[in-house]
Amino acid sequence: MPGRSSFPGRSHRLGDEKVIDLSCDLGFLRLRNPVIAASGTFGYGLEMAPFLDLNCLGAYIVKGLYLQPRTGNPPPRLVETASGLINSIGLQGIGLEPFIETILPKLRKYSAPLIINVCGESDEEYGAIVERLEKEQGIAAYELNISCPNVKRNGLCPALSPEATYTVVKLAREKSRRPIITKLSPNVTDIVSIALAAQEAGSDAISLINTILAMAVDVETRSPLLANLFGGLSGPAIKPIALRMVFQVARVVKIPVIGCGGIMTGQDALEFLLVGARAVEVGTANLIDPQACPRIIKEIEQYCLNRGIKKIEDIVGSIILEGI
Amino acid sequence: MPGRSSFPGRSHRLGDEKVIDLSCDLGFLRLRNPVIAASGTFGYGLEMAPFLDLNCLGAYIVKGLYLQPRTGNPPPRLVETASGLINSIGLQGIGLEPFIETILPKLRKYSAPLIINVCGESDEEYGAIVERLEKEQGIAAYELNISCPNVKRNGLCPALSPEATYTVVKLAREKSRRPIITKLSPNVTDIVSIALAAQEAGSDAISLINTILAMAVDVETRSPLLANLFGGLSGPAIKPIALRMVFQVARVVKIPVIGCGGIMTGQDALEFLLVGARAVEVGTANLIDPQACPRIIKEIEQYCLNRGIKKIEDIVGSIILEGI
Amino acid sequence: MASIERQAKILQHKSWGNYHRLKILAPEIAEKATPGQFVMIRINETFFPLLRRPFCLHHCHGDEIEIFFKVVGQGTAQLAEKKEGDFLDIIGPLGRGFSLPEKPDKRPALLVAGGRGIAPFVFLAHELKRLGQSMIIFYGGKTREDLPLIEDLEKNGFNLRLSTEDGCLGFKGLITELLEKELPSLNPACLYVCGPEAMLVEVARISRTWRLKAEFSLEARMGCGFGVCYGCVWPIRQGEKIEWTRICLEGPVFPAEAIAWEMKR
Amino acid sequence: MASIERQAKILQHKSWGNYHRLKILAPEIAEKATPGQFVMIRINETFFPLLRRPFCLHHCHGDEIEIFFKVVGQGTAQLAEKKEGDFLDIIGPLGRGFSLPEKPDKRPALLVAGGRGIAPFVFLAHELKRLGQSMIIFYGGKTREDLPLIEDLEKNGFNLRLSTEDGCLGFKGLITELLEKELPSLNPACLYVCGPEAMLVEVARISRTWRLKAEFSLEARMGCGFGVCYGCVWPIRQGEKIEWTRICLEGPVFPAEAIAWEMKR
Ligand SMILES: Cc1cc2nc3c(=O)[nH]c(=O)nc-3n(C[C@H](O)[C@H](O)[C@H](O)COP(=O)(O)OP(=O)(O)OC[C@H]3O[C@@H](n4cnc5c(N)ncnc54)[C@H](O)[C@@H]3O)c2cc1C
Ligand SMILES: Cc1cc2nc3c(=O)[nH]c(=O)nc-3n(C[C@H](O)[C@H](O)[C@H](O)COP(=O)(O)OP(=O)(O)OC[C@H]3O[C@@H](n4cnc5c(N)ncnc54)[C@H](O)[C@@H]3O)c2cc1C
Ligand SMILES: Cc1cc2nc3c(=O)[nH]c(=O)nc-3n(C[C@H](O)[C@H](O)[C@H](O)COP(=O)(O)O)c2cc1C
Ligand SMILES: Cc1cc2nc3c(=O)[nH]c(=O)nc-3n(C[C@H](O)[C@H](O)[C@H](O)COP(=O)(O)O)c2cc1C
Ligand code: FES
Ligand code: FES
Repeated sequence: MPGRSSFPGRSHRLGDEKVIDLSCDLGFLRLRNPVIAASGTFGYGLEMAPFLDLNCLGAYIVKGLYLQPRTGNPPPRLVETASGLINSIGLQGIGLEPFIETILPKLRKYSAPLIINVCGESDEEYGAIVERLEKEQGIAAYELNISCPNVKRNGLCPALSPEATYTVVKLAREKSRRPIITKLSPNVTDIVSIALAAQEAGSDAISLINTILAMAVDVETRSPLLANLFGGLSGPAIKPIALRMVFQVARVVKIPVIGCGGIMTGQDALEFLLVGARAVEVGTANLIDPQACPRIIKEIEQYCLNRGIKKIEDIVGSIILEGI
Repeated sequence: MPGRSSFPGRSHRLGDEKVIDLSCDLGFLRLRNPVIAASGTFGYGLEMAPFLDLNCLGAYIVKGLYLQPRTGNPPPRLVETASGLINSIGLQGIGLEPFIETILPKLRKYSAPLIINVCGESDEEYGAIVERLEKEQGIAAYELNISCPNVKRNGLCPALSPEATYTVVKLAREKSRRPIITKLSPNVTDIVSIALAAQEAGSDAISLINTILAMAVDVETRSPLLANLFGGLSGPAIKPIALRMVFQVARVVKIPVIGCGGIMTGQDALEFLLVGARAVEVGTANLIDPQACPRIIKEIEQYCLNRGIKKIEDIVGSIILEGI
Repeated sequence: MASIERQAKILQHKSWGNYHRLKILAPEIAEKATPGQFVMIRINETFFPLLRRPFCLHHCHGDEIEIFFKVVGQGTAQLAEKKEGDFLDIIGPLGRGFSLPEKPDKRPALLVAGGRGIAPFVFLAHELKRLGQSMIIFYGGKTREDLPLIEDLEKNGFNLRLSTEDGCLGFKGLITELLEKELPSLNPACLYVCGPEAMLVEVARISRTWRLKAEFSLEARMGCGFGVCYGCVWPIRQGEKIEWTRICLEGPVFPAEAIAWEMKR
Repeated sequence: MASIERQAKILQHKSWGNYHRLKILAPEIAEKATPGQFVMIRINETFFPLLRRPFCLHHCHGDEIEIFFKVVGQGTAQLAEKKEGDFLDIIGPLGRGFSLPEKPDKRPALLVAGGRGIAPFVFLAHELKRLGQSMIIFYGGKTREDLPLIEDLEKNGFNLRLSTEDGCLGFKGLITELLEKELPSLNPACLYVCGPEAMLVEVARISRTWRLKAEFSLEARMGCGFGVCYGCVWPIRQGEKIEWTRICLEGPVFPAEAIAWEMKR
């Protein structure tokens, strides 16, 4: 198609006149497109630079960050399952200050919005990290990882109850002038109640889902396949569960919802947009194809082109529920 | 191997002397082997008779049964996902009396233990069904399906709270002299608390997991792929989640646990036994291969043969957790 | 009673663009099959796709069965990659097929096929021929490419009426339009119909109008194909009542008037 | 800096039982690769398996790379089915390879391979040869079948020491036993080692005892191969500290003394 830019940027020329607007409004932040690289599958961003232009992304989220350096779990940390991946990385990371000193300056060179995935061993730690980061430039938003099933708290992460979620989000909210995204865990009975608690506490957006608590066993050795016993399931296997939860949450909350879970293609991303997500996070797909995000952006664009859809925002929540 | 019976029955001759004991003790019931056909994937049993000898099974569980006939959900009722299947059958069924009149007499001809999957639109219905069935011969146990995500209760099935679980199990318990298996839903924050509630209410065993609430969307039509919007995810995709939950429950409850979720092979079944299940239920696999159950029995047997394991019960809960 | 053939060998693979025909060695299935019945084929041993796929018996002779299919998704795409000498795991024959005349009727039977709906009719046509029943095959598609079996059918001496929507071959328009146009002069014994849902709806109207006996071959997503999952239901009149009926077990062929179209979404 | 070759064509597929060697057209990777580096290969476009699989660069010349692998599971089994003319999606070269002598050492380098651990050594051996560095290849396996590359290596004039556990070829016993037996007379410049973990542990002991410089090529389950998932860690000494270190980025080759064996379970 002559005249059409192949760069997956904000808007695209169709033929001579038509233009596709892929930009997506999170209220607090306008993304050039709805594709965000998910935390923990994109390193600190820099590792991906050899493979793609970071600036083509809607945004990118770095590895979960604690105040202190963390050693993470012993290996084996990964196991493949049917259409899925279980990880128990245990949030290994360099800690806040080394991140600010050695990584952040390099990331400032990119124009794509940087989102920091904030972790905490205690409720207060979330506030402390946010407070410290407020002094730093070049951060677009925080994503509160209140839902990490890898950490050995026997599943007692804040994301499992509305009260704990409220507390943590509130603590971070009080320290932050920047937008806050709260990332929910799927390991709950009532995802909507958790989302409402985050909204109530002042979260600017909700992202979901994080991984699903899972395990795998080796019948040869009769041992667990992860040294940490449990890990988090991600990948295509969980997409139908993620999609259901995003649908449930997006119908009820007033703040924007970012969908995540098993997105491998533009079509998968569109499914999340259809059920009400304003943007999506792409996780496991980055591991398999470091150029998954730009490919997905292109595929979304192609879908719009084929159907004469001019604005990606026209897709958001446009699922047809007649007769249901 | 000469002299070895190929019939997957109670025990198997190895060479001349060794015998593998596949039988499995549920306390209230001794199964000839640990493989049970799961409810909803085996019809009323009779439909499977052309394909396999029902008597080779550890047991079989018929389709969920309500007091009244049920029309079920409109189609489409099925959608395939990555390594998974979402169904929203909606528990279509002929109802209790027609079952007793037309099906049960035919099932009495088989020696394999028959388990009735009991459903209820109200708590009391579980009791009512059990009470009526007590008058009938040829039933080995009841499995209380308190966890059906298909029925349009907005997820408010008893299986979602320990209190409701306790109530339902107790009601059924009071009406029954036969063993009761309570089948749990995975759509909860704390599966262990639900299992303990069932145990407390007098359940003789726990089975888990039922399907995981899920949805799928067609980006071509922009509509849900299931007429019922939501359905239950089953198949290999959910195995790592099921395995984790069975492990969690089996460590805590005193009553036997029956594992279920994504079992396609003998190896899958063995994984569930290793983490503490005394028996397993095979669901979706029956749809793909109506001879899945006998094949799985054989594969379990072969595993034991290869390793000189004489009793399948030696496998149960034998996962090695050293260093974890 | 269905059989499972675990190692059914592909003897021939013929293709016309998106359409494919496999000739398969499956003696147990071939022996028992009647026209309108179907088989469930395991595409491969992975979970991609997870479920078997249903296909009509396109033809049956001796130890061999044939299927005829169009590539529409991942399962059929993979099946289209299979080569002569490859093996398939097949369950069949399944379901209830078309009802055959007890003795030949002088009036012709009309076989109405839309696109890949031709699949069950080669088997049926040969069987009707064997029974001495005359017939005319109405065979329509969007364009020439959707009618790959014309030559074959002609070679076998079948009487064809063709239509394409773009008019590049035969009548220009829908096959149902051609059917309605020709009906007055044909005085048929009955209709056998297989094709997309919109076509079935239209033929249902026509058969009501003309008070013709018609049998439809239905399709639905199938979880099992042998009646245990209740995934494949259509709304079927059973006496006074309309019930969600498993088409894998009670069908896939139903009399036109049994289908409760008002319940379809 | 790694490249992604989306359509790398398989030029040759040679197999010896469970062992396979693919020659692949991948000019961008071939240009940049050094011995000990690896590639990540997408087995197919399904999710079965989901992740790519890592393989050492077995050889590199001109526009071509080679991999040498053993079938151990579903991914390698599928790779073994690939035919000449098929295409693969490959990322590489990845990681840090072996350190090469700046100028030839008179003493020989010893390349110690267990089974499929021979994989990186053909590339390395050619490179050492080019640099004028003499070497001896210690190549051991359970039995004859595990040493399929002997003829090839001999044809290329490499100096081999062979062992099999069953004694059907070469020294009877483990390759580490043969190494320790011959060490006194060899006075090597250094060891390059690749093989199963138990073998590495043993060579680590030997290299400590004899105060030899040794480099190990490590393996781990890899989620990505390019440093973003932190799935592939080994316990590596970094100064005073031991850190879980990504072997895909900082390795897969490490000096023997850097590996903190006491942390391995
Ligand atoms: C009894 C029966 C007999 C059939 N006989 C034939 C035949 O002889 N030749 C032939 O080409 N096809 C036949 N079909 C349809 C065939 O089974 C589907 O085309 C096939 O299952 C699609 O699989 P897929 O993986 O390629 O497509 P998928 O990727 O599963 O789906 C691709 C598209 O096809 C639609 N689709 C898939 N399966 C069905 C279905 N069962 N019914 C209606 N739409 C579906 C989906 O909604 C989707 O839009 C028959 C179906 C039934 C139920
Ligand atoms: C840097 C690197 C280079 C490698 N180079 C080669 C090579 O040149 N030739 C070669 O044959 N193999 C090589 N391997 C190992 C190879 O990647 C695995 O054998 C392969 O990924 C197995 O895939 P699969 O799907 O066949 O097995 P799976 O079904 O995934 O697993 C089968 C068995 O192999 C084990 N296994 C799988 N992957 C690994 C791994 N990465 N490390 C250790 N054990 C594993 C599993 O635990 C399991 O017991 C290399 C691995 C790494 C990390
Ligand atoms: C290896 C790995 C590491 C992850 N680390 C984090 C993390 O640090 N913080 C976080 O919020 N989520 C983390 N996740 C979860 C992902 O961001 C994402 O929510 C999840 O994997 C589901 O999406 P996917 O199916 O697209 O991968 C991690 C996932 C994987 C696979
Ligand atoms: C088509 C279908 C129908 C089902 N119907 C029932 C049911 O009636 N009662 C019930 O307790 N579980 C029902 N289930 C759940 C299964 O028994 C099983 O718990 C679940 O599918 C997970 O196991 P699997 O992955 O082996 O299929 C149904 C599952 C499927 C796929
Ligand atoms: S396809 Fe399972 S009942 Fe018809
Ligand atoms: S494999 Fe992902 S970081 Fe090494």
